[in-house]
Amino acid sequence: MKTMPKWADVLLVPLISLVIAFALSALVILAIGEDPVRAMELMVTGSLGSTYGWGYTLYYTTNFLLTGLAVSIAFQAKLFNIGGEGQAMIGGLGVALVCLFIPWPNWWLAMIAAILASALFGAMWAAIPAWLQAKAGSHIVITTIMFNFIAASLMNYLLSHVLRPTTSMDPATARFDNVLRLPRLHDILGLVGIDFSRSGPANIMLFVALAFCVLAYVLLWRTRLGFEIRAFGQSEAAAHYAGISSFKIIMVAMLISGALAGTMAVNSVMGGPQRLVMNAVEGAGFIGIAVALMGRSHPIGIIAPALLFGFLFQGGSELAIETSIPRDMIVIIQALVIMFTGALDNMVRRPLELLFLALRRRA
Amino acid sequence: MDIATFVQIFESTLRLATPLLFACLAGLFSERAGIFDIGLEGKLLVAAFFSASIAYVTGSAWLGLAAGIGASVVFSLIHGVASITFRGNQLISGVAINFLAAGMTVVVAQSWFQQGGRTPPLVGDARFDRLSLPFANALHDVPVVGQIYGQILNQHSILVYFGLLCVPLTWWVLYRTRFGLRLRAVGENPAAVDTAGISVVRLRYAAIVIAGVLCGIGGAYLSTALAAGFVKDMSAGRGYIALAALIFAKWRPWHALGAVLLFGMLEAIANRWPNLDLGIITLPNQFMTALPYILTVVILAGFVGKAIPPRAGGEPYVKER
Amino acid sequence: EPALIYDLGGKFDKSFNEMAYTGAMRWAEETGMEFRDIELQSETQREQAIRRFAEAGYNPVVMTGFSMATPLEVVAADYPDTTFVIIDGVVDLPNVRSVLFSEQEGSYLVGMAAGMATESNTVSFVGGMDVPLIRAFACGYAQGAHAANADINVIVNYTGTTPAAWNDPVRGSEITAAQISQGSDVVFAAAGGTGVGVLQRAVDDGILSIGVDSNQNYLHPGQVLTSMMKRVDNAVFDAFTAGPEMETGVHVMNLQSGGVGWALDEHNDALITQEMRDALAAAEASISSGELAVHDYRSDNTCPYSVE
Amino acid sequence: MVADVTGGAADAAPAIELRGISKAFGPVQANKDINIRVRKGTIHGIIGENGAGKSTLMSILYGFYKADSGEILIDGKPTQIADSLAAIRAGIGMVFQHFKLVENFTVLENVILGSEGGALLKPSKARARKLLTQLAHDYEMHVDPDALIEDLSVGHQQRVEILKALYREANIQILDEPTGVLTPAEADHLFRILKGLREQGKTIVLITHKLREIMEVTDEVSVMRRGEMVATVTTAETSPAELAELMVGRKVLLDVQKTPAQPGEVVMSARGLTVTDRHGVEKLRGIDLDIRRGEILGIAGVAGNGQSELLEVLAGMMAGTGTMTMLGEEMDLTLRRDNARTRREDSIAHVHEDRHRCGLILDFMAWENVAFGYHNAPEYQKNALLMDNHAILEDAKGKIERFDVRPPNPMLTAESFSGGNQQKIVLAREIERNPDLLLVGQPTRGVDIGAIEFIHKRLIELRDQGKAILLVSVELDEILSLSDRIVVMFDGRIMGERDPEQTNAQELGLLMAGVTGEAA
Ligand SMILES: Nc1ncnc2c1ncn2[C@@H]1O[C@H](COP(=O)(O)OP(=O)(O)OP(=O)(O)O)[C@@H](O)[C@H]1O
Ligand SMILES: Nc1ncnc2c1ncn2[C@@H]1O[C@H](COP(=O)(O)OP(=O)(O)OP(=O)(O)O)[C@@H](O)[C@H]1O
Ligand SMILES: [Mg+2]
Ligand SMILES: [Mg+2]
Repeated sequence: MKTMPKWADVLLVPLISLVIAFALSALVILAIGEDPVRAMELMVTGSLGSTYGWGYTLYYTTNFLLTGLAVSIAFQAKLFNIGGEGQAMIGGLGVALVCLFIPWPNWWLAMIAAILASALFGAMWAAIPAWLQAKAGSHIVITTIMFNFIAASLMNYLLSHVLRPTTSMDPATARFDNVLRLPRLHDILGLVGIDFSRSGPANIMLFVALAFCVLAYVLLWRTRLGFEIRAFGQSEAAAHYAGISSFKIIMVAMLISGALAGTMAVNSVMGGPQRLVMNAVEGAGFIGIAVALMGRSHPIGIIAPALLFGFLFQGGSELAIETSIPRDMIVIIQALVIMFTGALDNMVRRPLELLFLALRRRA
Repeated sequence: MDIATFVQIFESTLRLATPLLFACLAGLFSERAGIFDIGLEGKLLVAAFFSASIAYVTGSAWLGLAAGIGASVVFSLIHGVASITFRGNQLISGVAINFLAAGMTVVVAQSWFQQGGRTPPLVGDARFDRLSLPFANALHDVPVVGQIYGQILNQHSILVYFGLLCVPLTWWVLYRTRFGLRLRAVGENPAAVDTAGISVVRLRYAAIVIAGVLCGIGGAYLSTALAAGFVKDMSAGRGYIALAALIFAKWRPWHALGAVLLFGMLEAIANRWPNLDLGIITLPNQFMTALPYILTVVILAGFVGKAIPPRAGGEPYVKER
Repeated sequence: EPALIYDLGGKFDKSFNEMAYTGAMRWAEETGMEFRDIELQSETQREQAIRRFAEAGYNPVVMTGFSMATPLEVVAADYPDTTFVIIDGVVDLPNVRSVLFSEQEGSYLVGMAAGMATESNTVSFVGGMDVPLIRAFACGYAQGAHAANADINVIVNYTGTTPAAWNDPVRGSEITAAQISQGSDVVFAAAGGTGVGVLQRAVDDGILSIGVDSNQNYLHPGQVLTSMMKRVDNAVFDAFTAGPEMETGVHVMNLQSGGVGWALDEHNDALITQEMRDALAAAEASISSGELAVHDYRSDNTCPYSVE
Repeated sequence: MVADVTGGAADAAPAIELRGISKAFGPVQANKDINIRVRKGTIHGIIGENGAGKSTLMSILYGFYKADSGEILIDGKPTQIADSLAAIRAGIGMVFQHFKLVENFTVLENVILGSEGGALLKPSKARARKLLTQLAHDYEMHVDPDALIEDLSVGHQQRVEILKALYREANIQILDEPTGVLTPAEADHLFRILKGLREQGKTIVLITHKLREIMEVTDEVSVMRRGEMVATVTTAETSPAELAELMVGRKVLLDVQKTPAQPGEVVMSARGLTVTDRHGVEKLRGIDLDIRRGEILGIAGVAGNGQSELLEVLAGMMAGTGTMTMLGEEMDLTLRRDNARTRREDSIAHVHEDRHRCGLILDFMAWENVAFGYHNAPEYQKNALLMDNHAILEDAKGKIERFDVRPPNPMLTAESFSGGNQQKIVLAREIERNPDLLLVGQPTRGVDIGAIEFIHKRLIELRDQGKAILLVSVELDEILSLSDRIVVMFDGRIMGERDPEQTNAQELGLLMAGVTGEAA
């Protein structure tokens, strides 16, 4: 019998962990001689106070939705994919190739092609670690770390030697054709008469990402494959008993995970600077871990944490401009969130469990 | 290629392998005790920062070293609280520690020195000097011995020699002492250790504190001996390379030395020849950078014998569910 | 109110970006006015940073580094009423001033100094990111060294091909060590923050070094031969002073206009012999007069002076 | 150090006295206010059904778990046992139900672990080696001190555990179900050792749930039921029947009502089944087996003699060699084409012996568990893409009702049901598929007596419908009362086949020990 009701486990525990993480972050801000309240105000106004801010917040949110989803799907199969970063980088390569070398007649065809290509590339990059886990039992955490670094080197090479236009000194590809510009919230919301800043890069991929969340939910809870992924994640031995192939589940879950991480690049490459630059992923692969942990690896549950991190990211940029708090402050917050919701959750859960046990004994 | 080139490459290898060696041995202690440690990178970084700052402020490299060790041990203890006391996921805790170090060093550095996340350069005693080995000068020109002893091994920081000393020391502790026996046992089957009347928690904490100390020295070496000051992200993935080396070495001390020397040499070669022309093909710099990871993946794939981690590794010791 | 965006490497890189900061501070002190600045943390932030300042009404918006060119092209078009300045890059828009330097000329001068100071007949160069801009430094340096010493050996290395190359002192130090083992006894670092490691290694191993961008002689008094000055500070100062109504288009800052030069101060006074002073002065004069043409790598992407 | 107990007055005090011990694991109350006294120099048995709390109680005494409340007295003196070190200091040794050995250490290293006697290993090892030879000689327990544990048989591993305790000079020895992994002969040897220890004045606590062993070696016996201590009696003054009644709380009806079997055609036929594990050890060595419609074939044997592997090979969970035909169709034993799922499609159902690890997904709800393994079944699908969760739920409701699962709530997670009810969920799922062959492992392990009767009835019903059932159980009584034919396995081989009407526990016991009929 569970000692704690489900809502407490799913909502209360992450929420309390989050509060602790924020409290500690506030202490850090205090310690470096800044005002946490003002910092918070700046972050809120900078990220949520204008449609310009929202444009960036939702842009980052889109990234984190996709990487969070990627981590979640793998987590559901008890696979800790920390290779989202590398998979997204390689996904970016797919986007760039599709956008640079095929003359698309319009943006939406290009977007579909880019989604497919980035998913394919991301999945490819997840395939070897997955295969090693499934066949040789090498820990996927270790192999995905290795693959992150290999991806970084590869992209580094490609961008500085292969894809860089000869006239440019930047290790980046040329800009994509203007036709390929994804419609931004300004364009989309404009259709329904909402006035939205044209600067913010949030774009149609936000809706694609949300649709992916719903699809992932359906996949996990309404299909045989999802049933098998969840069963495998809960108990490998039981899955074997049921005739579920561990090889298949590990491969499929990781391929889906890699594909989702890859599609993140459509947002950050086609939707953002419209060319592939170094490190276009900006750590979103890792933030996906925090998002998945907070959302308890539930495709719908991750939406709120993705928004939270979108807010943190944009708020952090504003903070760096307006105060002398470096943008790295949000890396600290991110670390604390991962620590408290992921590794130290027993610290919060155990007292809560005792509390609920005591309450029930009394009842 | 002439001898001078060889000498230079090996010298450089030794310097570059040293931080890897400390981190790798740190990982070895930790993982042999059953605590996975992907936070090596973060500990190196935080130690590099605190040793450089304190060395700068006090003007003493030794005080800097102490501060680096202290900072790294604190990070180890955070990992310990999460993974030993609260039985959290060791991998997640390690990831968090790496981020914490990356963010914290820059934020604190900016707050203390206002130099965009770096410390001012270290001069004089704030930095570890290079030592001359006895008779090294006399032997400098003797063939072979001179090159190895008088040139390659000579003129390094004291921390390099200490690192080399740590290898047999680690081996001895692990295989010849009571502590080592218990440490290895707790990484294989903590219940056996527990029922033998030994505290699993204390043993594991001891292991991670040792790991913290070693990482601390490695980090201090980075910023106060190899370089002269801290710059943002200066660990530059060395903690992960050390982790790769640990797997490459299959969790054994002498093999660890071999692995870090190999990886150090790859870095030295990449520095010397950014584009290594092998006649048939030219290997770009990036390939050399990625090579340690590629080699480790190859090892993991089981092409070169299987790397079996300590059996209880990564799992918190839980008696009561 | 003007704003300034520093490239990766940061405000206090002891070279390029720090020069920009110095210029801005000089302006602030002289006018008593304020300016805004931000250090970039990542590639993807570039566009956002420019946009953020333009959106908030800062004018002019000055930025350093060739990597800003592409994002600026996009943003500048969206904010036609804001004047932008890019240093080291060219953006062909009516509201953008592009400032370029003749780095090869300054490098030529310090190359001459190196060629005269060397005793081993070997000098070296550590570049940051391997791009045409830095190759122009290298090529000017080699030309100068050869001018001083016809059969000199010039070793050239770069730290990398990405912006990370600007900020890797450990690597800079190891590359310098390799160059020293190849016989170099004067090393010129044009590598941003990486240069700190190069200069440090030069001091550790007892050879001379040459700083870049700002006057770095003070970093290791008596051990830095000289510094190749690139007056980014002047470029920023000028832009801030001229304000939003400044003249746009391409501005080239060369030796003649005081845009580049070499540093002589109390820290290296003893190192620079009278002979060097005379030779350098003569070279300066003939370059300024156009009599002596220093090859610009960027003009044809080749360097006629042999480098290793 | 061991307490000095030679004083005359102290002799009267019990070696162990536990007062008011309680222990809860989360919501499970494993021990409730337990009192027990164990007299010095005796062998004291503790019996109880699975999950009664025996191991928990003794683990508390050994300092492995911490009691929520209660007191421990050793030789009459209140003793704080905060951890195993305190227990060892108080002269207590324990051989756990699940061994606590470091697999890739040598015997010697395992023995000295924790009692090295010096910071350096070399002198400690030399000293220990001498002592170990001595002990092995004294107690006829021979093991190679330099062998790796992972290379030893279970019986030998257990010896190492006992040597560990002897090496620490424990005056009180606790053995938790030591015979579960032993053949009757090995068990007898162990009992001789225990009696020898008793002669030397040591106190021994023996946990088991086998009545025969209790009657054979103990002086006194305590009975536990559902976390409580129900009685302590002198062995000589009790009977197996009385103990059984105390254990389960009511009269036990071990007889199963059934009509004679009417075996039909052969359903499944196996020839030369062989399984080699990854260490190269043969777990099955050429098993030939036929099973017919309408019969229950019981497999008897000491745990670990290949029964588990047999079930898993037949169920498609483990690869093997040999041949297997099901209803005339050849099965692929290499598992390249087959797996547990295709076997189900071939009408083989499997009740795994470990329902927690395999039979159920503890975190899934009951209704999901009802579909588990059959989630590909056409009636559970809405269309080509989606499953029909509603249909599964309705199906689960029916099964839960027919199998009297309590509470009858399909939305509860499997974890929240008691062992017996969990087993009913598994059985409902497997039996109601109407398989031609049902493989059942330990169907009543950890299940209360009421549920046992229910489960037995269902199995016989299925047989009477003309299905074939292969039953594996370590409980001889269960085998004897349910089976229509009994096959005994030992060391991966079939030792012989018996008719349950014409055999008895003694004869089967010999076969289980590897003694063939001719030799006996
Ligand atoms: N470590 C544990 N964490 C949680 N619950 C436990 C733990 N150990 C035992 N339990 C539960 O406590 C109860 C008593 O278990 P215990 O192992 O003491 O029984 P037992 O009498 O030894 O049974 P068996 O004959 O199966 O060995 C059971 O419900 C069991 O599931
Ligand atoms: N090892 C364990 N860890 C956690 N919970 C356990 C463990 N063992 C049992 N439980 C839980 O304890 C409760 C009681 O389980 P147990 O098997 O002891 O029941 P029981 O009283 O023996 O019931 P039944 O007579 O039906 O077998 C159940 O909720 C079960 O899920
Ligand atoms: Mg037990
Ligand atoms: Mg039970």
